[in-house]
Amino acid sequence: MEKLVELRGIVKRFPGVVANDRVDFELRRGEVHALLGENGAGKTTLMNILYGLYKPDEGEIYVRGKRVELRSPRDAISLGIGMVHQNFRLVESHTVLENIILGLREDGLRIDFEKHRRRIIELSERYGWKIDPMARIWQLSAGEKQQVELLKILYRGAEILILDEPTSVLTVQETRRLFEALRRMAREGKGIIFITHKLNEVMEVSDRVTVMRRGRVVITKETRETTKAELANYMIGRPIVFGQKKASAQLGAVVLKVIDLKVLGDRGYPAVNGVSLEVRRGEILGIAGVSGNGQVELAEAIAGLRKPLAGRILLNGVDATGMDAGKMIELGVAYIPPEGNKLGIVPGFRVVDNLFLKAYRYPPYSNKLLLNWGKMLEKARELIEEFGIVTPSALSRASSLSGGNIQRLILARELSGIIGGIPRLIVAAYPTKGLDIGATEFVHDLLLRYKEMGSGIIFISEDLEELLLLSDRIAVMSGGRIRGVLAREEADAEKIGLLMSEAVVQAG
Amino acid sequence: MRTGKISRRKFLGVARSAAIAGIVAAGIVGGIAGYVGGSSAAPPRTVTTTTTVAGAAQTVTETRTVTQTVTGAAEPLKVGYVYIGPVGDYGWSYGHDRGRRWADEHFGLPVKSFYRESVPEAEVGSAIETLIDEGAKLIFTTSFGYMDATAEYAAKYPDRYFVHISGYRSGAAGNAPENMSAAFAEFYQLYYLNGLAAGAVTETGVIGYVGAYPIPEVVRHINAFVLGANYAYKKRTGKNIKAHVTWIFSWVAPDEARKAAIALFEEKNCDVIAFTEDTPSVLQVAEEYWKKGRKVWSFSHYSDMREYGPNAHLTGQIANWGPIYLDFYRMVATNSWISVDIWARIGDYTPYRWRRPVEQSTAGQPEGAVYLAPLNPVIPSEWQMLIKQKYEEMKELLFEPFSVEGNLGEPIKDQNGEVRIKAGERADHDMLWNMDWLVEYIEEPLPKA
Amino acid sequence: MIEWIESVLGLTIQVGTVYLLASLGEIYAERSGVLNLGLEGIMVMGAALSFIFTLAYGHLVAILVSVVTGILMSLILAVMAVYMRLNQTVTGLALTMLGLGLSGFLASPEVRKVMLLALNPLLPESLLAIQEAPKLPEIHVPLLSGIPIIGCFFRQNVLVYVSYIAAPLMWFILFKTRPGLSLRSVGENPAAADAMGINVFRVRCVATMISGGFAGLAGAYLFLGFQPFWREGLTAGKGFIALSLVILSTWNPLRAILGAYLFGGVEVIQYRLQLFGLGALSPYLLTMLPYLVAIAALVAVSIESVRKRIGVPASLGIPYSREE
Amino acid sequence: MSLKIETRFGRIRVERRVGYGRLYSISMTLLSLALAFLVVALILASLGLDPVKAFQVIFGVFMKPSLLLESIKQSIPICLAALGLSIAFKMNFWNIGAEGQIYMGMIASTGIVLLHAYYGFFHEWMVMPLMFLASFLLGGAWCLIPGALKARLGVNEILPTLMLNYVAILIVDFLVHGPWRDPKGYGFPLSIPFPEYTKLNIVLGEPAYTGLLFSILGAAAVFFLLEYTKLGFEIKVVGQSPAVARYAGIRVRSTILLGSFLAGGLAGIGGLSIVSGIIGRLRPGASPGYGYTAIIVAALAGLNPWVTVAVSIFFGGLITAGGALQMSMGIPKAAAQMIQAVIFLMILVGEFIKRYRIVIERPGASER
Repeated sequence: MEKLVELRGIVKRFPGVVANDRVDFELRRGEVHALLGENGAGKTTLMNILYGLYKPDEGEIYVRGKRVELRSPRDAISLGIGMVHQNFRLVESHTVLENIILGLREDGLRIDFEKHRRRIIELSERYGWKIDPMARIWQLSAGEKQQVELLKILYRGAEILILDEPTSVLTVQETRRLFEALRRMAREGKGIIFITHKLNEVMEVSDRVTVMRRGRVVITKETRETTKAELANYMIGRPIVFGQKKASAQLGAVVLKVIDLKVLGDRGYPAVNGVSLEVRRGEILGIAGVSGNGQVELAEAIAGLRKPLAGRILLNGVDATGMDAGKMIELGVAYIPPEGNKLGIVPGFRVVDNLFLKAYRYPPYSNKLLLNWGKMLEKARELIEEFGIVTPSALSRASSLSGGNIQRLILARELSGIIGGIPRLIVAAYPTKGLDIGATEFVHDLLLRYKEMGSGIIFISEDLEELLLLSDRIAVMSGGRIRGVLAREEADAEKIGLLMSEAVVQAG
Repeated sequence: MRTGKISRRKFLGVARSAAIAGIVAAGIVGGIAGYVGGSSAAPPRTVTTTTTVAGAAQTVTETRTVTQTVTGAAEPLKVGYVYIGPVGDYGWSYGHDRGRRWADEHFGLPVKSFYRESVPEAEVGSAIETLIDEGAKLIFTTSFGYMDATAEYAAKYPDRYFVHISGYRSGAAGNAPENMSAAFAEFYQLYYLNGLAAGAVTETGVIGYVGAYPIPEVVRHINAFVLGANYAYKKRTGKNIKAHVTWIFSWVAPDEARKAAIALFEEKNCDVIAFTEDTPSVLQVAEEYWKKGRKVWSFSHYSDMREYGPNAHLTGQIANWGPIYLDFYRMVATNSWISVDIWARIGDYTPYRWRRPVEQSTAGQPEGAVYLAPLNPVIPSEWQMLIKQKYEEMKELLFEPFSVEGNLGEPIKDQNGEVRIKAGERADHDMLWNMDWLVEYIEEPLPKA
Repeated sequence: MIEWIESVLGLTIQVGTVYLLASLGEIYAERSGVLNLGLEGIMVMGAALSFIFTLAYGHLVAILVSVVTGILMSLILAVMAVYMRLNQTVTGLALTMLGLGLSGFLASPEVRKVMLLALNPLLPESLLAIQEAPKLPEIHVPLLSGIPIIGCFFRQNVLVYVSYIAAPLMWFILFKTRPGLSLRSVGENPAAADAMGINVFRVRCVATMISGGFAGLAGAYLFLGFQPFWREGLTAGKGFIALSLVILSTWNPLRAILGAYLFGGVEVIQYRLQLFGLGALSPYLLTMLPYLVAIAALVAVSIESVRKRIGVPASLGIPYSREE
Repeated sequence: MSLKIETRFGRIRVERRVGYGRLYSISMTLLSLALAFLVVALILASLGLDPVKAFQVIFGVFMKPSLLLESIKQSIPICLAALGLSIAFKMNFWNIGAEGQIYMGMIASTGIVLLHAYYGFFHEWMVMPLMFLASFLLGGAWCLIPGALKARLGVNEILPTLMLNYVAILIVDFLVHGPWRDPKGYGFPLSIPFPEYTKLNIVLGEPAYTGLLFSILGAAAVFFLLEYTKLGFEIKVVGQSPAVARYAGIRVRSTILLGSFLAGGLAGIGGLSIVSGIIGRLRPGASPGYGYTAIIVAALAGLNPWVTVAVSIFFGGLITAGGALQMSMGIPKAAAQMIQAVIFLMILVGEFIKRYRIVIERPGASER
């Protein structure tokens, strides 16, 4: 079969990280090729290189056997390469038609709306979609928006389609419809690269699969010849081992009780759709699931950053529904946000400012009006020591810290008890994402220590290994709902995987 | 100044019809190159003018000898000016700068004058300080808004002399230090004469006025103008004049003046319009109507504006601040300063103070601080004679517009019919400076805000 | 009555054209995501140069020079705000200051004289010192200018006709052609446009230059087409009124026509109202009106649903960078 | 962690500079200032004027006590407004409405004087404190309008602040032409003169000293606010990232409201310093664009309150020097304005050079 794309020895370095390390990859005509890997494995970087958004530091790109140099998306588009980004790149106030023909160089200056309208309807019908070309993007559902993104590419006659985590925002039906369309496109002779970290989808739709881990390609295989378990091993890098770190589970009173919570997501539909759960003192409740299934929204609702649509949140028996972040902090909720370097710190501020980003307003660090920098600096130095934050001084800018140290800083701020003592509830969203082994260990140990000290902990992760390692119970989340809660003793990767995949099938 | 061989009008006409695009691109390139080259070679403009003593022997009297012994020829008198606007523009500040140059030229003794232009009212203090730093002995501040600051700095520097233009604070008036004088060039008499000219030529019997702000200064000008027009028109036709006023709420706003003038011309069928605005815009508009075949008239204001409307120009009021300034130069140079409150009118600062016979009248010729612009020959000769006669009479204050004599023997009434000036009365300084009523012939009420 | 309407309407068009020309360009800049606060400065430069160059070479050259200068000045803004990603507000204000200073300097009598002589050594001396230039002649369109009421639209100078053509043309380009679509997309969602291979920086740069060109043209019109008498700071805030007009027209060139004539109409009619004895209407309140209306319009378009419907440039004032 | 941003123009790449020190920052500011003066010198030289003499005149202003005092007096409203702006800009609130807020401050202080003079409200000693309070409140309220629009409705503040300038100026016009006109002022558009005890001459009877005291107090207050108070900390966090601020439990809306109020309030006191310290009554056009100059000053001072005091005195000096230049060298006022704009643009470019560095990429070579 003809090779549509071949990437040879691609290297891309970002300051401090090698995102792609001598990556080889090929795409054949007529196949759906899954590109599998955890977040941060380098999948998206690789595809951005193929789409001309980044320039590789080393390596060669061949399209249909010819060596090419891609300087911008424009070059990629002219070679028949199209990409659907994880976040839709659509102009909300424009019509479908305008979005599709944007940047198209065809006929004269004037846009022949009627011609394009007919062609768009024709094209979308071919894949069984019903799209009104004159509708405005903001009127469409997520699934329809994705169809527009695909149409944008197909309309340019692209043969090489890159889809970056296309299902993360889709309902089950929409996912199914997307897969049908993809199969059809493959039959028509196009090549499709399907970036995902969801094993089910790989098995369901792809012909071949390439697994990436830490910037390198682990293996490329025919999908038929592999299993989910095998792929999971490749993804994580070693077989899943069970709990090495046992901490006595002295369960206490209920710290957090969530009842039938519904929370609106950024895209305007409920991301959390009727979640109920309970966390006790000294308990780690792990939340497993593919990211983008409402975990972050749930965490943010508990941290007071999102107003719930419905349901209740009880903290130590106090009704905290709808309270803002400040109130939640006062009730003893510590929140470790995902992507700490974006949301968790102010890069332009000093380390001490970032350490006291929340605690500055409580005594003894301030009185009614004034800040007490002496106290803060003194405490900051202690915390830097205690949490092993590597920084020239407490007065250095946070932007000069490495990722691991930023995470330590956030942990120090959230957990050290500078805000009215040990936190009663810790909500940790992907706290080890992107960290090296040492830093990961540190986070794990820290969470276990606080568990022993009696905090209730919600631990959100995609990494089954660490979930099994730390959690007392594991709740599996998917499609905005809790699909099941397993005690650690009864939990294993297979059961969790089953719950996750069942959920995909069940989800209404 | 303007002595080109081709007349400017003619040239403009050529420019208009031929649309001189011919010189186009080459011209631009060459022009820019020429400008760059030319500008670096061009001498910097100098702001000092010095005149030799010898040339002025005729006009300067004994005081000169005193001066020479006091100040010495080597030590020129340093004079500073503060202007509210840019000197390059046509209006108020331009007029003062012309006055400065005139005074320097006519002083006859070494003088060094310098100015600061476009000084906002809040920055007049720093302007005065820099002038004093330059050694200015005498300082003129030429905007109403500078009044308080001038008084303040007069108190701070008792060894310098200050003259404030268009205000009411001076040592003479008792509300400022003794080293501060006030001066103003008053136009209302000239506006009355303008009114006579307007009444003499109007065919519709409707005249207009574009006013800057509804403040007493402008109001007395409007009233004088309308009284004059009524005098002539009623004498001509037996009917009262009709007058309309629009306000543009700005001293300098060429485009607003245009809109206001057009409204008067078209809405009320006015055919003579006077104005208080520092540009010849109203005159330009009137001239445009001439081109379209409608005979309408307007005036000069502050300087001779004939070239902006050769057909439409009737006459007008012109100020030369030079003689006023010169007077203060002399006072300082001769150490004979006394604080004064000058209100320069027709006949002031003229070498020959007495009225002349009508046939030899100087009306329409430059003299003194305020004078009449040249009269358009279109004004019937008997009315020209009347204008000249009144002009001469006003030199000796034999005639006062705001009196029964100025209104064909009738008492002057305001818009409500209230009699403001009865027989035998004349408007005094206070009445003129506080005038807040319009005469009966004006249709629109005075805006209150 | 017909005569009255013609007179008022004809003048309204003359007054409104300044705002129309200026806002047409600004609509393009803002639609691409660049707020050109240098409008006032560019306009006053256009006026000053059209004054000087008309005396030297006539109208056509003067208008061209004004437009080119406007484009060059806005290029400063484009480089600083688009490529260097400096704050657009501050840069625009600096440009306005520069324009006001430079125009006053170039048109001051001494410099003007040197410049005129260098441009055209044959100029008679009488022309070197005057403050006015010949006004653009009115062109009467045969037949059309004779129609009652409508006729006044066709007794105008050439730049007014330019604005008649430019407004619908600019609308057409913006909404019906490819470059227009690219431009709108860049202002709404530069990342989306970038992904489709559109050079965001270049589009923004060009749009800013278009706004500069039109601002230069507006300045030339203000001087040559309405009241050809030069004074320093001639524009007197008209650039900022044009800015508020852009908001009021919701970034639509066709609506800008209506808005411009509305603003123009208010200015014209207020003098007539004074003569009808309605002078009590506070002139200050009337002058405030454009600004207050613009603020109200801003509030209205910032409501999410309205914003989407109208297509308010969502990334207005936000510099774009491709972040890794 | 370093952010790298890639822009294409030709083969030149622009990189964000990371972690530069204070010394570097200061030296770059000085460098761009020097660059600005160089450009000015070139302009002057091309006009056939001697730049050396021009700079002698400019810096001579700071050597002569009387001119220095005058420069300080000019700097007070600029300084106070710029201090307010540095609060707003720290909050990422692009207030270009300081001019309008200055005017509202003038209205408020005049209002108090008139209440006292016409109706005999309050004791004499109460007038001055009340003027301060009123100008602060009204200036703040004027800035609170765009602040509230931003906090409540998400309206971008740039255009509303700009438009409200014109509204404020017209309100002053209306007042002094109408209800507040001095009955003894021969109809001229101005208020009554302020009585002696409302003048800003507490220190040594000299407005410049008193104003300098207020500038320094204002700088201290702003410094203290930003460095040592909870609100200041919150303002800075909101300015850096509203999302992080929300995460930290800061009430973003009320912070914006309070911050914009304080910013406007300081500009309002700047207005008071004009009517009470410089002019002595209210009149149209009382502030010749100090609110806009304040933007330059705040930007040039890098939002540092102490530097703001120094920079505004420097600008006060430039205003004075602009006139001195005009007299001694015959440079038109408009040219002085042009020079100010050039300095401003150069400093902006310097800001760019400070934050980014330009890497010229050799064709084919990979980075580093």
